[in-house]
Amino acid sequence: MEDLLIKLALAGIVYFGVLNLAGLHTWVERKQSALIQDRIGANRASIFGFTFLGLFHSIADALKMFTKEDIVPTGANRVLHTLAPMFSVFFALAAFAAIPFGPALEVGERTIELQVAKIDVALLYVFAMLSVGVYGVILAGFASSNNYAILGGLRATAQMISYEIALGISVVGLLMVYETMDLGELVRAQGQTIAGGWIPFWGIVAQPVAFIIFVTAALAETKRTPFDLPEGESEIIGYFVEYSGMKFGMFFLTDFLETIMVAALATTLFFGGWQVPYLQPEGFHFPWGAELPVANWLYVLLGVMSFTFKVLAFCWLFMQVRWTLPRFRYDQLMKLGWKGLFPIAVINVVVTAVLLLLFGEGS
Amino acid sequence: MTEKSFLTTKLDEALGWARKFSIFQYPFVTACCGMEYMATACSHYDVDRFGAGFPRFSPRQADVLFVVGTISHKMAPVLKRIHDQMAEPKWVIAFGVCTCTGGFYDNYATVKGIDTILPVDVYIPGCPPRPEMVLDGLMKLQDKIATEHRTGERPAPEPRPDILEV
Amino acid sequence: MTTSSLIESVTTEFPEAVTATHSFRGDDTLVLQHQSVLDVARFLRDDAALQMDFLMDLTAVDYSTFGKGAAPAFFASSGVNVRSSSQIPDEDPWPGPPDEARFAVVYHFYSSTHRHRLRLVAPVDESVDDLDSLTSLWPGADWLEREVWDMFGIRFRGHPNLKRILMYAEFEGHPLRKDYPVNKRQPLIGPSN
Amino acid sequence: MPSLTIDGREVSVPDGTTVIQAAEQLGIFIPRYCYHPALSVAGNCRICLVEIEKSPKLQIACNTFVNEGMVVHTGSEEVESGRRMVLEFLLANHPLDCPVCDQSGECDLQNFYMNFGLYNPRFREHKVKKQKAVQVGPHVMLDQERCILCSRCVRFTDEITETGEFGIFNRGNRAELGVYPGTELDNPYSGNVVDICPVGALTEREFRFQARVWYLSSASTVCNGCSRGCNIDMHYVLDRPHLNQGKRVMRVKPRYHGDVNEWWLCDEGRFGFGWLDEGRLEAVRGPTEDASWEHALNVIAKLMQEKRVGVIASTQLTNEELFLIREIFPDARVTASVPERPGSSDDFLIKPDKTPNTRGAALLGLAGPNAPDAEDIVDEAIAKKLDVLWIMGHDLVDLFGAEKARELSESVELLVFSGTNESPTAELAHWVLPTASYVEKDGTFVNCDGRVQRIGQAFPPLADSREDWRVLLDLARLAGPSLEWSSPAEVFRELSEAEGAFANMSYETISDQGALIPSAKPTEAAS
Amino acid sequence: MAIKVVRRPTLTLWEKTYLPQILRGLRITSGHFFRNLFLHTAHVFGRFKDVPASVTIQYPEQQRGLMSRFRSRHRLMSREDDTPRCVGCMLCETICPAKCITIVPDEHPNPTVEKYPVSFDINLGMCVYCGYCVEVCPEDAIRMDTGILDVASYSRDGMKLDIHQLLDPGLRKPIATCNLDFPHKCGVSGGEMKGSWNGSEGRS
Amino acid sequence: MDTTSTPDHEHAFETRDMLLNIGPAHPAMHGIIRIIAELDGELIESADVEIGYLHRAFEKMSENVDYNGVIPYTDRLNYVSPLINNMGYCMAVEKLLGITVPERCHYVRVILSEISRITDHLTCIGAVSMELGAFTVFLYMIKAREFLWDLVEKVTGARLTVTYCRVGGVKADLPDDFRAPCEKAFEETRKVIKEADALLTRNRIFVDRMCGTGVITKEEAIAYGITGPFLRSTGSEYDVRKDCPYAVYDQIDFDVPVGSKGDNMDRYLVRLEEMEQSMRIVEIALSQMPDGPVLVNPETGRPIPASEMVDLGKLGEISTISGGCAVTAPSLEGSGRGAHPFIATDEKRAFLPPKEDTYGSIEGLMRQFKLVMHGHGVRPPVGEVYFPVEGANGELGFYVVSDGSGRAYRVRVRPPCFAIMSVLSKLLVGGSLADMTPTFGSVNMIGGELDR
Repeated sequence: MEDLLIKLALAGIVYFGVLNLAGLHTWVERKQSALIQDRIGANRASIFGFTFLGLFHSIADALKMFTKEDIVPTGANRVLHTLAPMFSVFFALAAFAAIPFGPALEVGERTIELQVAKIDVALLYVFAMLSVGVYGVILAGFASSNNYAILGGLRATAQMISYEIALGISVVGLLMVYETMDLGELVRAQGQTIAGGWIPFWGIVAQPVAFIIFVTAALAETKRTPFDLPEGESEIIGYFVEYSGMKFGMFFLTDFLETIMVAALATTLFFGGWQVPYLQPEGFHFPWGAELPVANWLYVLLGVMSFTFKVLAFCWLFMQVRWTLPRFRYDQLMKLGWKGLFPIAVINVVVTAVLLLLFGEGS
Repeated sequence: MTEKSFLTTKLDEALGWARKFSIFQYPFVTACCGMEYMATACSHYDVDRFGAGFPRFSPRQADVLFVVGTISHKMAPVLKRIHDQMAEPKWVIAFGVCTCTGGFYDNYATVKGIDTILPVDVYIPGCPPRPEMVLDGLMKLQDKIATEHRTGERPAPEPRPDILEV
Repeated sequence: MTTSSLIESVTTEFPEAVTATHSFRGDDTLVLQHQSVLDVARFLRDDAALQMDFLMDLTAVDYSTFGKGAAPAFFASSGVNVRSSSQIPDEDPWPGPPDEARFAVVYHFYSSTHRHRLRLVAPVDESVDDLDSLTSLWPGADWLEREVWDMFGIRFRGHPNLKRILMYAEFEGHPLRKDYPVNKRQPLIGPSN
Repeated sequence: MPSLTIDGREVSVPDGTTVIQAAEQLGIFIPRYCYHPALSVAGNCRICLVEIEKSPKLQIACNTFVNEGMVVHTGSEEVESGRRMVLEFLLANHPLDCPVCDQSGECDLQNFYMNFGLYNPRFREHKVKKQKAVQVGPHVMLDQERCILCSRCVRFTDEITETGEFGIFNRGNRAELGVYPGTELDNPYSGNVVDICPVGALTEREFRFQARVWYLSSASTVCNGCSRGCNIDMHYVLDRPHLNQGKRVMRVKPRYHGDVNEWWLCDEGRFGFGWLDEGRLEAVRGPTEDASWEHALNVIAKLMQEKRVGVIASTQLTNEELFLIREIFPDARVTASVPERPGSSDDFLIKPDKTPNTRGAALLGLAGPNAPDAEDIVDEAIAKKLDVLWIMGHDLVDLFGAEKARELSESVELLVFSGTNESPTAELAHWVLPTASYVEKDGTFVNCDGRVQRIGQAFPPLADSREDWRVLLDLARLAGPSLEWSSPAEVFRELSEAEGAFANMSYETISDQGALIPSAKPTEAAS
Repeated sequence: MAIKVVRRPTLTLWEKTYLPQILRGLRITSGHFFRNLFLHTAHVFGRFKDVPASVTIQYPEQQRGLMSRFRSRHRLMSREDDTPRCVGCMLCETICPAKCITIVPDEHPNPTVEKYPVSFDINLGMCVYCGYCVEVCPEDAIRMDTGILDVASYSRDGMKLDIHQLLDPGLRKPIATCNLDFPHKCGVSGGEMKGSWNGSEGRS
Repeated sequence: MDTTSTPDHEHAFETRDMLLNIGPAHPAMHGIIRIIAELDGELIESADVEIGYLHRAFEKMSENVDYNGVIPYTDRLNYVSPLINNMGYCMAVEKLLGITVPERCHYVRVILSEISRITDHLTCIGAVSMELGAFTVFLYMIKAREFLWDLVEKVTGARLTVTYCRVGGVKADLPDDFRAPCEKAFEETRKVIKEADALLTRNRIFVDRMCGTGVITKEEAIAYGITGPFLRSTGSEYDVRKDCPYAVYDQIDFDVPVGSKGDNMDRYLVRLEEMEQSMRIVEIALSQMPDGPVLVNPETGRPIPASEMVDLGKLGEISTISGGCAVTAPSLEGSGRGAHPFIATDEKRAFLPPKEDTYGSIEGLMRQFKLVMHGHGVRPPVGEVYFPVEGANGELGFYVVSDGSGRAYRVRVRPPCFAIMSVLSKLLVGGSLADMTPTFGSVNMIGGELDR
């Protein structure tokens, strides 16, 4: 019973955080693009005279979309049309369950893992959720009975499937290095340091090439610029062309959720998750020998903050990329996926394997 | 005023507030006015400040139809169809004199003001209107949206020419 | 190539096709019988001395009300002729519109090698159906001829796709004809798809 | 017959011709202010300077008689500079009035200035102030500042109307035009001084500030005010309804016709066009609310075939329409002979017969001794010998008294009134058909001299009114074997074949000069 | 003749990996980002106020200066006694390509003025701001220098300006009674005359 | 958004080409053309281009207004570079009239039309990059355009629809303080161009999308009558400014950038370079143009408020005001008597008098009226002329026929993008759907000019 309550509480915290983050994300995106483009960005919505740098615009957006007329076009498959956005959001949210966002918290006797669902093969679970998410897009494209939507759906399908492979292979090396598929373990494993304690042994250090592949493929997974072909506005408007109101809002939300998801994954896999450099459960162990003991609650707090910060930083980076680059063309995208990322990822795995064989602990 | 109606009124007002500051526009750009539309949307005037920064190129997702530029007889059916495709609640802004009244293109090819085929909420005259005029029109639209929710009804339709059959 | 020789070389080649020439304000112009437009155009393009590789423009003029514009009321009573703004004469005055034909199809050619321009004028009537299309020589003539058809109702023989281009298919009449009132609107058509 | 050369072209003219007239024969226009072909030569404006070879100085063309072998240049540099000087003087004291002057747009000062004016003025002195906006008569306003003292108007009142109201007073730059004290420019031809004034000194009271002249469109037609049939230009504006309270016709100007009215027009004809836009019938009225042309014509056509019909046509109708009436109502009692009280007349232009086409009606047998009298027809109708009576434009109340008119409307089965304007008779009629006025339709009139003249359509009929000929043709189509005609021109062709008087005439041969009916003896010479 | 053949970029192998350009692009955009972020923050604390953080003009709180030649909404000039300078010469109505000006002139009792506009309406819904009316006015009666830019309206009629509004650019709404002491017939000013006349309005 | 042909579920297993109806309201179509494309997957198998959605009857309207009345309509032909249209039309009518304008006027026209050309290319490249997803570049470009528009506004009194040239001159002289803001605006523009260059030119995503797409050969381009940057990208060097120089282009030293392959990349690069050349032209023109009026000039006289001048003129007190210079409405700055000889032709029957003359002399007043009244105005002799200028998209020709009345009998525009558009369907076929955007973008279709 208590376990269930704790789980519920954890789930509450995670989803509250994630959804808010997604909401905030729309604001951040607007403001960030505004800063990049020498603009001001939304700043006029006010409640009782307060504008909070335009934060309320996101609330207005959400409120409005909830009350917007919902149109199902004639000729569309009503059930699938309604199901598609829910699919998208559901699986995007489900994936968050496996992400550990902080070190284990010790409350009295209990040790609470800061992770909604502790799954042994969490990585597989997350990837599975991400892959299933594509069905939302496909269904949306198919159910809309609109040529543009179909094109968008087709592009999304091909793109996601192609990049999933690179994505999957890119983390194989990581698994080989850390020898676990449990994300919690993976993060903990990244707590080690190398080079005499100077460098934390994060995924980025262990697998730099994999990181680049992962980020690229993950960006493609999330359909963000420069990989926003399924919704390439100036070409085909997007798979959600026939969606209005909150259904469209859900796709909108999914977009941001997936971005956060990918940021969280990248953090977890390559940037040590909630790890803070030189911070061990007992306290800081600086490479120059200094030590600073830290209480467990502070350790957990620092961990959660570190995780959040890293996720936000990735989100920022993704958006910065979005506002910098032009879009790929379909065949270039495929070429990049199959002829670029995929072989490199494979080679990376092989090289990792060889290196591990030569220098690994097991050898 | 009963408790309930007070609540619904408040809710309605909140909704009005939300709609006022979340304007997804469908820019139906055809002509010269598009240049000033760009200027309005870009850094110097930044229409995003008003919450109208997202141009949605699907009418389903748009709240406000910006009709920017001359509408010809050849184009009119397309415009009408897009207006029909938009989801409620929706508003229409006539941007530039060609859309307001037909402007000085009084000839066989042009429609004499889009209000002959659609209901128009705000007219922004000018050829093309300066971005300031556009922002002013946008604020007038925001006022209208808020008023609509405060008073509970859309302001009475403004007098306009008979709608032509399309 | 100088003006006179440019005109001359065409006139000597097609003595019976060319009905008049002038170069008002320096624009070399040949008035042709419309049957020979294709031949002359081919000659212009292929002749080594001319090499008119550009068909810059192709349009038409409806001369049916030329010089017949209603005199404003005040001239009728004052009886005073007002001089044109400019009396600056040209060595080669404009001979006036083609006499009988209602329309004149006007071609502008340019040679990028020799940098000279030439205008061909082919007077035609509504009923003419043996004015050859230039699409076989310049693919760019396709749209231009379609536009002339759309605006004036002049047909081009051998055009692959002579249909309206600027107006919609349901439009009746040809708006640039002088007898089409400028603001005569036709009923709006419904969505076509 | 001396022959001379003007601008390199040779011409032979009778003795006593002036250079300006000779040039006119060649189509060479020499500028003039004071010269007017109908008036004596004054030679005081000096704008008509021409260069005559072997003559030391420039000469005025209006007062130089031609000599054998004269060589005249009208456009040389010297001539232009001479004219430039003249203009400079004329403009020295001219007020800056173009914005408020009705003449701008048809002002010869502007026209000649633009052709060879001094663009950069040298004269920079104060201008002499004189009286502005003086009302010199019921129809004419005078602005003394704008006057260039050409004395055309003075000569007009002296020589044409011989009333002599105008005079030039004072001397030098104080000289000014005015009417003699105690007199008023109120002769029946006073409007003509406005026409002949080359600048904006004399303007029409009625037209004043109603519209700028460059908005006006012009249509040539024939005055319907009396049987003289003066040629006129109807000036109208259609596209600016905010002007002149929405009236279309702005003013009437005489059109030169050497044999009818020359350059002149009486005030009655000039200012009597108000009815064209005021008090017009605009819609068909009938016993039911939703009366329409179709309905009305059907009713009339039906009764026409079955019942005894009387038609009181009007001499305001064109020959074509009268002819159609005759053809369509072969068995009916038809007349255009309506006793009208004769109006004023004089020996210049004004005729006592105030309708334009009495002569035409007579030629077609609808008026004159052979035609029945309108009063008889009315009496027959009251006596129930007629079931249907169609009144075309006449006001029976005015002609026969209200009592009789009322009696008539009660006794006939169907009383149709067709006409342009509201009248007491229209109130009594069962069906009221709005018809077009004479400027809204095409056709011909025959004036008192037997001259067939075309009126020509200036603009389309007002509101729902229709041209009479169209109504008659529609009716014919409904009532019986269809007439194949569809326009006045076709009707006239038929008419010319049917009626000997009009033989060999067509709209082309009539053109703008009219055509004399061969049989018509010139009853009196046109003045 | 000077011909300059443009140099097409040939990408190096390193550039073909996308990365350098992505980094370079990120440098530029991040440059803008951080610069503006810094300046915005600094502005909050009142520093570097003279360096703008964005090019945005925050209309309506901030007004961008109009160039002196800029053609904005019209106004009618008035004489010392508040009557319009316009004498109804109708040159502006004549030259107006959009036909948005309608003037009804009438006789003025003062013979030195002679003529004045009974009504002077500008339909902003038609006006194309070409400035021809100002250029041709021989009386300096009409100008386009009010700087008024809030001309948007909820109706077609709202875009029509009558003589009162034109004389007093501050006046936004038509006033009910006439308080000008020149012989001004309030009855016919405004949009009354327009379109009421049969037959003139072409049906579209 | 407008779509056709719903997929037919019953025959879902047959392979069919998808008919995609792109436009007329489609974000990449700039609103006003429609491409009916047959798709095989992502490849375009056939494309049918339909235009005419912005047909506004320019040519018909031109026959119904007087010669100067056409100028506002020309503004709206190529609404991205209106000053070039103004210039082309006015020079065509001047040719018909047989008049010339002062040299300074030519320089002013050249300066402004080159500024217009820059704004046009900025918009074009901006739009292309936006459609390729590089939204930021677009915003930077429009930002730079805004600085240039400030210049335009400073000179002409309007940002976009300038109505600046007149038959026989220009509306107003350059303001005295033009040079400094011009330099400032160019500095900003160069900065933006540099940034855009850095963001795009060597970016492989961009290069891959631009290179080898929308290829056209020189011969083909010429056969289609294509001119301007589009033709120059194929290696042809035809530029009206060089080959048939007008105004003062023959006195200005500038380069004509040409490409080699005739693909989208070349067009992009040519436009980029042309902006630089245009700035160079403006700078040269500014330095070598003849001086304008001296402000403190005894000729121009003491300033008198315009209204006072009118009132005194009306009272006939000419001696009080003659020789004064009118303080006119601000929108008329730079067109006074002092500036007039520099910006307007000598021919008095073609150009409005300076305001001082209108207010202060009956001669000027009459000239003003004569030029405005219907049926008077500018009245060229009967005849026909064709006059080409180098528009932003290519040869912009005006063919004007006059019947000697106050209105043109026929005005024909040779719209440069008409020719380019006629080849578009050819360029699209065989490419992928995504290539449509850069190809179409590099055409720089301007609806007002295409459909007129």
